[in-house]
Amino acid sequence: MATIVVEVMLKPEILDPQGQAVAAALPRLGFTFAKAVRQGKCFEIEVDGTPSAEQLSDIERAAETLLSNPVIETYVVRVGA
Amino acid sequence: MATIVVEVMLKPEILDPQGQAVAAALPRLGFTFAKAVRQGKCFEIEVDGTPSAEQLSDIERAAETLLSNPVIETYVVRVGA
Amino acid sequence: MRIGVVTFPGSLDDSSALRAIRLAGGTPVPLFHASDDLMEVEAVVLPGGFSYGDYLRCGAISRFAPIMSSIIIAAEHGFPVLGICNGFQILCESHLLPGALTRNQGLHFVCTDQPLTVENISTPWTSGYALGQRLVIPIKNGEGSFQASAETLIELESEGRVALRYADKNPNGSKNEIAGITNARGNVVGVMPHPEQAVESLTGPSTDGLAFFTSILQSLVGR
Amino acid sequence: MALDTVAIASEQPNTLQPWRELGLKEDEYSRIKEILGRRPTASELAMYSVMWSEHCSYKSSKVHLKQFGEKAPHSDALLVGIGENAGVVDIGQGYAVTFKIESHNHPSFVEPYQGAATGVGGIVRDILTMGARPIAVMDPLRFGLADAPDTRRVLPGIVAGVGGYGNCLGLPNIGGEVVFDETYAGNPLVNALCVGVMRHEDIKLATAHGTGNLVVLFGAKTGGDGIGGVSVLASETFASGKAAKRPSVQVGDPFAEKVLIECSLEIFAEDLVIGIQDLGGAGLSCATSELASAGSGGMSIQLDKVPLRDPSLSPEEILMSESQERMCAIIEPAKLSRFMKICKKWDVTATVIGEVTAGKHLEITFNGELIVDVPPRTVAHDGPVYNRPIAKPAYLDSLVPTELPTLDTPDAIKAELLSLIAAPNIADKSWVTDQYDRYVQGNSVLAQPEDSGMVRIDEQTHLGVAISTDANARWSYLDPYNGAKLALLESCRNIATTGAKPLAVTNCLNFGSPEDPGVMWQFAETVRGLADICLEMGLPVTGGNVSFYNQTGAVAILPTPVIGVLGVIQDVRARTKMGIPSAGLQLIQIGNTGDNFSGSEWAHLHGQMGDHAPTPDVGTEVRLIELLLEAQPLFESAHDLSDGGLAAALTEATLRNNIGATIGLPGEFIPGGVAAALFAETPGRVLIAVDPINLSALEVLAAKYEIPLHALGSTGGDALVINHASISLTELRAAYTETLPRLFG
Ligand SMILES: Nc1ncnc2c1ncn2[C@@H]1O[C@H](COP(=O)(O)OP(=O)(O)O)[C@@H](O)[C@H]1O
Ligand SMILES: [Mg+2]
Repeated sequence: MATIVVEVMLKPEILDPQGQAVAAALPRLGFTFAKAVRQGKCFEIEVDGTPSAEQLSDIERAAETLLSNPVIETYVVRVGA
Repeated sequence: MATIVVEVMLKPEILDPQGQAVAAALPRLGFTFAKAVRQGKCFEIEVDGTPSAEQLSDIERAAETLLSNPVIETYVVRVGA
Repeated sequence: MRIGVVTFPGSLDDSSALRAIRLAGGTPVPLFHASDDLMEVEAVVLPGGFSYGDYLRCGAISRFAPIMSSIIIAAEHGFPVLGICNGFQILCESHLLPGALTRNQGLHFVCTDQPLTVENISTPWTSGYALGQRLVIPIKNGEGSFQASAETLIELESEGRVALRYADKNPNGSKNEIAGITNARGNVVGVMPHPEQAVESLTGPSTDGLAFFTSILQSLVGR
Repeated sequence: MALDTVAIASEQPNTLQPWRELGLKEDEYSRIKEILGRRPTASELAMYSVMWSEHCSYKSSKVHLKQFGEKAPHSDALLVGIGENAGVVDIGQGYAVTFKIESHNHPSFVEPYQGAATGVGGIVRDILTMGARPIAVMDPLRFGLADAPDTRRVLPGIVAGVGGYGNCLGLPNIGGEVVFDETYAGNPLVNALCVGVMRHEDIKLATAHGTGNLVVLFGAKTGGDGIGGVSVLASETFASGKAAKRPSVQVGDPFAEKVLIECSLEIFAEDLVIGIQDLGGAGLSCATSELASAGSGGMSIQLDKVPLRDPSLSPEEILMSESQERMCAIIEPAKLSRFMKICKKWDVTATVIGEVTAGKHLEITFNGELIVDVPPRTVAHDGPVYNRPIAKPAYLDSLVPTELPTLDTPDAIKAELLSLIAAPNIADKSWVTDQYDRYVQGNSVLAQPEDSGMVRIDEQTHLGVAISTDANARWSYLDPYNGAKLALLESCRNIATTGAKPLAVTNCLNFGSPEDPGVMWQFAETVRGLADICLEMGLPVTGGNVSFYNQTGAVAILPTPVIGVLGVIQDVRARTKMGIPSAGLQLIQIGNTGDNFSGSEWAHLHGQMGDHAPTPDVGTEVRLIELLLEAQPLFESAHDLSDGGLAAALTEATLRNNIGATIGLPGEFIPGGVAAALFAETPGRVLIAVDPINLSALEVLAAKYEIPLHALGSTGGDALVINHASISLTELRAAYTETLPRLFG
């Protein structure tokens, strides 16, 4: 069994109020490390065994059509543990 | 400049209606690869230069106290590109 | 009797909570998140809304407001606090109450007239109700599904700390139909339904919410 | 790219400019050159192109809309009329109310959630800009067929967006519409209405005067949102294949808007602004040119002072950006520090970006270089005006009358009624409206599914306002002149049914392409009808919005003039609700039923459109409204008859409190028989429940106003019984409530 992770982030030019809220809250708690924060979604998808090439291309398509909205978002697919 | 990614997922025992909705939608679109789906959040945090050990421990603390709620969530910190 | 209502950036039901206190016969006192001054109030309401836009997690950012540091200290010494909806979420994030409120099972914001039963009348906020009394009070939230670990749920149930329970239908997937809980001491209560929106028959589905506000005034008098 | 300055524009007159790509026509570009006496700079071109777009300049509609001024009835209530961000009316006791509808149609098709959310955000800022506290919103919506796959993408997103933004602002949603028709596939309509209240003395206007006064931009930082959205998107048909025409979507931040509202209201309360304008379509181009144009004319702006979210934006892009949650104020220098303090309290970014000057030009510099030097009026108000060709469309000659079954048996009555009330246009809408907070602020006296939304304005005096929005696009398709009149009359009737007196009108006119003479005819007829009916009813039009290009290929949407009527009620405690409250009451239909099946939902269910809209009977409608207002204390409930006719009204009135009714329909007296009695959509009718002891008093009043009453039957029981057809309330409820959840989850 493998876990595929799809990370969906807002495109850099799109306003990200959630990320901004986090970026504003961090220094109030004394955390000064962040220059910028963006917040996105991530999906952990479990598949049986090692994903086949066909499955991976299916996952790409699902990421593009269902999991993200290409008008405002980008995505990355990672094969995890 | 480096990007730190913090992934926050609901604990397995906590109801995840969003993940369930995705899991239900995939087969309707003809995608059959997923055995299970969970949906979480991810934060991309930009830091100046390579993060120091101290910064990394700060990030851990931020992930634990602000970015996630340990009552219902777990988190992973990854240092990206 | 001075009862405070905290306005965080993004609080929405603060004016309604102030009105409810007034209608119950108390003196409503607006408090602002950025000050740690409790203005000599004798109890405090954390109202509903979307403080800080509910970004990150509901209540996660408000919990760090200056006023909350005063409230947390006072609450640990028995000061009465009622958190309504977003206020309940803030109380959970502050660890004054256990558990957490998560995305509704149906994934939608739900605004409806919700039947409830009163399960604990020993708190200063619920003493005016009868045990098992049935209420109809609006709920309106997107993240009202109460979740907690199995041990916490056992603890809440065995200690009788469930204050309100959804009747007829569970609107959001809350564990054990929990709509409101109290801390062990009973002074801190969090509820998802909005009693401040059920204080006038003209504008609410009932006046069933008013007793939250008359209860606290009675309890303070009797102290 | 090098900065295109005024100096360069003068020196290099022959530089090729992308005016065509920006949506300008050749003659429009020539006119700009004529106005300036040189070619425009890139920034000036950007400004003119957005401000002269259909969306901002009303170039196709202006010649028609001026009828609202020409035919305007005299109204003592009108404090601010058409031309400002929103009109303002006096409702007595020193209170003024402002309300307006706007469309956000195309963006909501592209990105349903954000499109709808920012639509709500935009109209709320328009209301705030007048100096008012926003107190409620409404959302008239139109979608493609309910079972079409794309509707399943578009509708949930739009509903979540309307709710997501409005709920987070703490504005109760007190009404709206959800209507399905195939012409809206690809062209969903998202119209958003906001109403606000203020004291008379607090009214603010969008004007810049007083040399030396400061121009302050406050609210969110400026990013690349919706660049070109206004000119490109709203001026041309959206063709899905042409990716380049897609706008960069605007994303809303309702939390930022909520703090902006609180911050602005505190600023207004201390009387710190001379003039104020929100940044909506065309962003800073619009706000600066409109403020300057409405004032003395002179303004200088340092564009490099604008706080940016995206530092790579060019000056043209900064001018065109439609980033949300921004406002622009004109303030006296002496009041700046107090202004800034309030902004700081609410954590709102505020920046002085310029000042009012003694000149007559709007001058904009970027890093010290002059990039815009224009007479602001030519940008904001003297845009092109088109008298577009008009032709009565051919479809009107091939309409055929309806041919519908008669209802002779109880089984037929039952089957037809159950299928009608389960039709998506009639079925229960709580799947949608339960996603909206109707309680917040604690002043919602009535909200959906009541006939109008009603909000308490004053807790001591019980003064309130009611609002209803209506459109009947099928009637407008059959007869746009009368369709507009009927929509307004229905809105007024909805207001009066709840006990309020109609006072003022706003509208949102949603149409296909103005370049199609048939569409333009529909539009012209609609405006003529609306202006006429407003004059006849003595109601001022306080503002509105026009949305063109709602069409896919050659197919335009049904002409959809959404009319909003505002009413006043002196004592909200006296309002009438639509649900039957108890058993043992008499059910009465006020008004006569005719054979009006054309455009009805029942005809639609049978695949028919029919051939004509009802002819409005304004005299009778006026007397009906007077009767409703005077007889209101005698009603236990009252419900307007509209879509779905008596059948729908009975269903809604019985299910509301789960109290049944038994009625007899004397079909032989009605043209069209029992079918008409149940399903015809004759205007001018109301279903009421009265206590038998009040009956004779009601009859006296009805006789006085010459309005017919028809006894239908009585209330009680757990079924709706119509002429031997008995439908249990359980069965009725299932049919009525299951449709939307089944379709949308
Ligand atoms: N259909 C209409 N009926 C009446 N007034 C209208 C209509 N359409 C637009 N207007 C008025 O024209 C003016 C300009 O409208 P608009 O550009 O939409 O304003 P804003 O830029 O504030 O959104 C406003 O005062 C608006 O009320
Ligand atoms: Mg405006």
